[in-house]
Amino acid sequence: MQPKPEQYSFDFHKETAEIVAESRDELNVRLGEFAGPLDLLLYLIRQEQANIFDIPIAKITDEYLNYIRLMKSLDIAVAADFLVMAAQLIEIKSRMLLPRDPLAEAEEEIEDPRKELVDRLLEYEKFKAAAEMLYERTTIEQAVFPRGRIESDDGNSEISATVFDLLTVFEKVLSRHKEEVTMEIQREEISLADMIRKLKERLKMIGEINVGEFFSELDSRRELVTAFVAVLEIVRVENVLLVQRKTFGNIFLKGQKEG
Amino acid sequence: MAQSAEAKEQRELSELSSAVEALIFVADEPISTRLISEVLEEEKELIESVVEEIARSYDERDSGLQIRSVAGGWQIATRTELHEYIRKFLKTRPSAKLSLAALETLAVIAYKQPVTVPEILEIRGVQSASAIKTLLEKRLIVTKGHKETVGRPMLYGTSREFLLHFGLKDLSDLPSIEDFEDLVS
Amino acid sequence: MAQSAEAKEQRELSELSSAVEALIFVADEPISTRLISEVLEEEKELIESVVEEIARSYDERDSGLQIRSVAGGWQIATRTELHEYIRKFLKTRPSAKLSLAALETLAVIAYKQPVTVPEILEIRGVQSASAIKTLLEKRLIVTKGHKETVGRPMLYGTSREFLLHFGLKDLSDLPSIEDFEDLVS
Repeated sequence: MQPKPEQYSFDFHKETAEIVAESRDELNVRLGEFAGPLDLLLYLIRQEQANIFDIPIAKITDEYLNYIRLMKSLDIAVAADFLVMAAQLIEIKSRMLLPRDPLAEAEEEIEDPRKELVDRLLEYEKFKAAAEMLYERTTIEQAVFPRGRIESDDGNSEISATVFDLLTVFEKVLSRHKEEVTMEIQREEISLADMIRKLKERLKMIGEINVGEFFSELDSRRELVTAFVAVLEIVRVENVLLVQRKTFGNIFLKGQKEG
Repeated sequence: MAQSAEAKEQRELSELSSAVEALIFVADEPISTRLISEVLEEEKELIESVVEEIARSYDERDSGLQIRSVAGGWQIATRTELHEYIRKFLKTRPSAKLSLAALETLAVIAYKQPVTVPEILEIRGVQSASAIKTLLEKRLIVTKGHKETVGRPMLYGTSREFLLHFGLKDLSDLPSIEDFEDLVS
Repeated sequence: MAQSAEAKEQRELSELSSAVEALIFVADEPISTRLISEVLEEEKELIESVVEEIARSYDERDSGLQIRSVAGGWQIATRTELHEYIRKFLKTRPSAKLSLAALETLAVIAYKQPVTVPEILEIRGVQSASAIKTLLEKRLIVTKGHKETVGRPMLYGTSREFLLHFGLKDLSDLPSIEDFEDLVS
């Protein structure tokens, strides 16, 4: 839903937006530079050179809607917040058109339907100015450099963590753990029958199997148990021998010649 | 006698000053007056005045360096006007700046902290989720517990990293938000 | 006329001196005269004399720092006679900082407490003994009695220090993954 990429540099001193652009791409970028519906509204009001305390609401609403239409025609994802503002503008506009209640006292103060919007715009504009101040501070800060590395910095490649780091690290550990568990479960699905078949196939191919090596290929305990039972089973049922050539030496499974 | 005692004091002050300068240099982050005073076992007020004296001497002798107060501590850093030479040597370019959305969100958090996501939405008029994520990842903001209202939404505030990044002594170093009113209209 | 030209030269020399000092300061390794002269586009001989002048000025003003010639380059370092203060500082350096292993272990303890070493091993999939030792030393975790199972293993949980360090009122302040759900999308 976010219409703008989060990480490009932005020049506050450049004219924020212009509808007239040479190419589609350029227009795309410029439209995307509005930080939100309030930002767009402020821009339109300034374009009209209108007084913020007396916004020509019908005209501004039309222009705002034009803008939204333009964004849509260019396949720019219009954030829901822009549409909410459009609805609010239309509502204010229609309230402005309502005739005043003739029964109401002439002096009675009727709240201007635009008041709430103006208050929001004024409040928002302060933070927009604060954002500009922060932007300027970064520019200055980027011109200041700390000292290079010195010996006592060595072995200090540690992180100063925040609570957010704590949580993200925990999530990472958990997902790593989950992966391991699923991998284990998948491997464990090998049944006794499968294990016997595997042993027999390998015997047929290579004649004898180093039992120790075969066991070491297995990762989980359950798999080991299955393999162990399979070896016993194959010796009992099939024409296969367990051979140990010397004491404490390797044990081999060896297929016997038929008959 | 009196003269020699004075001389001794003089010598001690100059040694203290050297030690303070060395500590600020060695620290890999801004070092607070309190920490310096603990290490050197001297009054905080004395340390404070010694640091200021050193900072002044840096300015007076046209040093390429400056002592500045940032994020609640003291730091030696290069002077801004030399950045081109330094960039040329380090072969670095100014790092990517924050997006407009992220800067606005950060401004709201800085001035309204601790603040929740819905409160930020209310002021900016637009969802700030991805901006908040970016700011958390860059450690410019931190969580500040939950707000005790319906849904216990997360509260956000600025971090020490924020002060470092924008070269602020502390939060009170930020201009008042009301000061921006004059710029409006 | 002559005077103004001289003044200009004077200014340039002081700017050159600032730039040289700043370059030595930001370099990770001792920086050679040749490299400085390349960056600043000045004669090596001039750079050499400027560096020597800066080094002399450090000595004269009883600075805690010195310019040293080491490994074919120039370097700013603290004065040897101050090493005791510096060692003391480095020792007291508040190590709020953690290795990734320690951070992982701390995260598991924070979210799963009270928890035993075998349980941490089960979740992390690696031994955490040295990480636990570090965390105990930094007082970020404490023992919470024994678990009443075979072998009565030690239980660990986070400390008050932990809450302070991460700016949490209490453990319920620890964010859960749900708190950040809106940010992910």
